[in-house]
Amino acid sequence: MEVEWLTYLIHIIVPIIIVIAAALAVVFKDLIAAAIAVAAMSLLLSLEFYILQAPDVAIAEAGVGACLTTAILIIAIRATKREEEA
Amino acid sequence: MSGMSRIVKTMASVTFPLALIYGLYIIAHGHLTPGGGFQGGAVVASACIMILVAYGSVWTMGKIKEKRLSAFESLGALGFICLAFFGLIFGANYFFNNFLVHPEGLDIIFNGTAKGLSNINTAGVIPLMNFAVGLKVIVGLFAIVLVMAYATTKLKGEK
Amino acid sequence: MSIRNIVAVTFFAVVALFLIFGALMTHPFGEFDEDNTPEMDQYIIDNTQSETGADNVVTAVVFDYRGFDTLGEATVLFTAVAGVILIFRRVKK
Amino acid sequence: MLGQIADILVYLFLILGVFFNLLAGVGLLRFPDVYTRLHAGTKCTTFGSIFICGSVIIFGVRMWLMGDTNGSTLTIHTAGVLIAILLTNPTGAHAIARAAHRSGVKPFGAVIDDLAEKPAKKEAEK
Amino acid sequence: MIENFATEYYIVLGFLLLAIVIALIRVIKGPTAPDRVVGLDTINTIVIVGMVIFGAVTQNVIYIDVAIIYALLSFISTLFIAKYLEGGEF
Amino acid sequence: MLAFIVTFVLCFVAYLMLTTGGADIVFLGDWKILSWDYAEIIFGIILSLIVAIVARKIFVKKSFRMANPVRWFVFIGYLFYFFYEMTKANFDVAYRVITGKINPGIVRISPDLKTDLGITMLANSITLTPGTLSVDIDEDKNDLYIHWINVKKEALEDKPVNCKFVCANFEKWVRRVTE
Repeated sequence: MEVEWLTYLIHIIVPIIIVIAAALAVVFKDLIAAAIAVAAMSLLLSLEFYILQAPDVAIAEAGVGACLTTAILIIAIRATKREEEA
Repeated sequence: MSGMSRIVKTMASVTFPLALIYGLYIIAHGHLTPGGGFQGGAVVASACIMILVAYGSVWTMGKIKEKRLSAFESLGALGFICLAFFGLIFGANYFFNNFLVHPEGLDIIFNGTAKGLSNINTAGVIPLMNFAVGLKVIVGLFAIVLVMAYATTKLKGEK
Repeated sequence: MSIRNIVAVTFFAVVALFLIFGALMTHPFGEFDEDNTPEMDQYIIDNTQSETGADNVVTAVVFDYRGFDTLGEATVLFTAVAGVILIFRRVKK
Repeated sequence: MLGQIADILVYLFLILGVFFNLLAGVGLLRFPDVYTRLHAGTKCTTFGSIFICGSVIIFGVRMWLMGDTNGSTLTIHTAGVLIAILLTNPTGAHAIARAAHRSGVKPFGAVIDDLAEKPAKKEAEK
Repeated sequence: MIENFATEYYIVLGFLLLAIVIALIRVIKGPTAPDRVVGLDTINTIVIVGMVIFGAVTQNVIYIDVAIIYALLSFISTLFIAKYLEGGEF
Repeated sequence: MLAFIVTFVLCFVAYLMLTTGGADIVFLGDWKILSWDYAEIIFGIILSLIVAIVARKIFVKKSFRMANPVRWFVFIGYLFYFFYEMTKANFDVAYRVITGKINPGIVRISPDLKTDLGITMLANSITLTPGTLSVDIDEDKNDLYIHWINVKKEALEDKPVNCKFVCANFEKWVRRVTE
C-alpha cells in the first residue's frame, strides 16, 4: 500500500524539526525564548516517541517535559536574570 | 497578591479534579494500559502545580503543611519496601516476589488470572507498588517546584 | 568561519544523519520480527501474562522482574528532592 | 447507505479541519502583532481540532455499529480530548494576551485602547 | 464502504506537520517573547490533534490517553511563561 | 458536605467514562454501549473519594447553582448557539487572514455578571467568537477588556461599550445558565 512511504516521510520530518528546535534553544540569547524552544522540543520529542509506539515514554515525557521542566527553568530564570551573558 | 487573573483561577479549579482523577486512573491501570506509577504521578503533580501557578505559592503554602508532605513521601517509600519484603515472608525466597498473583485464601479480591486478563484486579502486587511509587513521585515532584517557587517569592515584610 | 562554528556544524550534520538513518531503519509499524529477538525478550514476552498477570509488559518488567532498579530510581528521586529542599527551604524565624 | 454517509462526513470533516489548522499557521505568519496572531492561533486551531476530533468520533461510532467494541472507547476518549481542548485553549490565550499587555506590547494600529490607562493607575497606588 | 482510513489519516498527519513547521517559523522569527508563546500554543494544539489522528490510524485506543494528558498539561507551561511575562511572583 | 458530594459525583462519572468496556454490567445488550466490571466500579468509588477529599474546597466555591438540572439543559442550548457563533467567527478570521483588513482596538465592556463561573464562561466564549479576544479583567467590578479586531464607529459613542456590539447574545445566555 502507499501508506508505506508516508510513514517514512513522517519519520524523517519529525526528527528534523526536533533537531531544529534543539538548535534554537542553544542559539537564542534571550533565556525565555530558549525555554520556549526547550518546551517545543520536548513536545515534539513526545510526538516522536508516540509515533515510534512507545506510549509509556510519551506519557512520562508529557508530564515531565511539558510541565515540570518548563516550570523549573522559568522559576530559575525568575530568580536570576533574563539575558544570557556573552 | 501573587496569582493570576480570576478567569485562570476559575478554570484551574474546574480542571483540577479532572486532571487528578485522570492521573489516578493512569496509576491504577498501570498494569493494563501504558502508564504506571511514575507517569501517573507526574500527571497528578502537574495538576497540583497548575493550582500553584494559578493561586500563587504563598496561598498554596498556607494550605499545605510541610510535615504532611514529608510524611506522605516516606509513606510511599515505606510501602514500596514493605511490599518487597512481604515477598520474602509469604512467598518463595526472593525479594520482590509477586506473592499475590496466585493467592490461596484471597481469591475474591485478587483473583489472579481466573477471570482472564484485562481486569483491574489481576497482577497481584503490581498495582499496589504502582500506588506506592505514585505517591512518592507526586509528593516529590510537587515539593521540588513548591519549595523553589516559595523561596524565590518576596513575602510581605521583606525587601 | 571560526573553528568553533565548523565543529558545531559538523556535530549538527552527524546527529541529523544518525536520526535520519535511524528513522529509515526502524521496523514498519506493528510488525514483530520473530527471528531476530534475543532470548530474554522472547521469555518475557511469552511468560509475563501467566507469571505476573499483567497485560502491560513494561510495567511487569519494571515492578516485578527488575524491582531492584525501581528501588534505585526511588532512591535517586528521594535524594534529588532532599537536595532541592535543603538548598531552597525558607527557614522560619 | 449509512456507512457511505459516515464516510463522506469523515472526509468532509478531515478537509475542514486540515484547512483551518493550516489557516491558523498562515494567520500566524501574516498578522502584524501579538493580539491579532492570537485571534488566528486560538480560534482556528480550536475549530480545526473540533472537526478532526469529530471525524475520529464518527469513525469510532461507525466501528462501534459494525460490531467492534473498541469503537466505543475510541469515541469516548476522543470526546475527552475535545472537552480538554475546549476548556484549556481560550484560557491560555487570555493568559498570553494579558501577559503581553502587562509586558508592554502595544496593539498594532489601535483605534482605541481603554486598557492603557488601567495598569498605570495600579502602579500609582503602589 | 471503506475498511479504514489509514491513507487519508496519514495524509492529514503530513499536513499537520506542515502547520507545525509554519508555527515553528513564528517561534524563530517572533520579535517579542509573547509572539513565541503564541507559536508554542499553536504547536501544542496541533500536536494533540496529531496524536488523536495517530490513535485512530492504528486503531489502538490506549494511544488516545496520551492526547488527553497533553491537552490537560500543555496548558500549564503556557501559564508559567505568561506569569513570568506578567512580572508577577510565583 | 454538599461540596464533597458534588465533587465525588463528577469524578465518579469521569472515571466511569474513562473505563467503559468491561463485561459485568452491560447496558443495551449486544452493542455493549456502556459496560463496566464490578471491580472497576469499586476502584472508581475509592479513587473518587480520594479526589473529593483533596479537591472539594478548590472545586466548589460557596454557590451550588450549577447543581440544578434545569441549568444543564440550558447549557446544552448554549452549546448549540456557541457552535453557530464559532463557525461565523472562523469564516470571519479566514476572511481577515486572506484580505488582511484589520481595524483593531481594546475596549471595555461591563457585562455585570456576579459569579466567577459566569465571567469565566463569558470570557472564554468571547475568545472563541467573531473578532474578539478577552485581554484583561477588572477584579473589583467584573469588567472585561476586549481586544476587538474590527472596531465599529457607532460602538465607541458610550463608555463602557455596550455588550451587544461585542458579544452578541452571549451575555443573555450566560446569565440564563449561571444566575
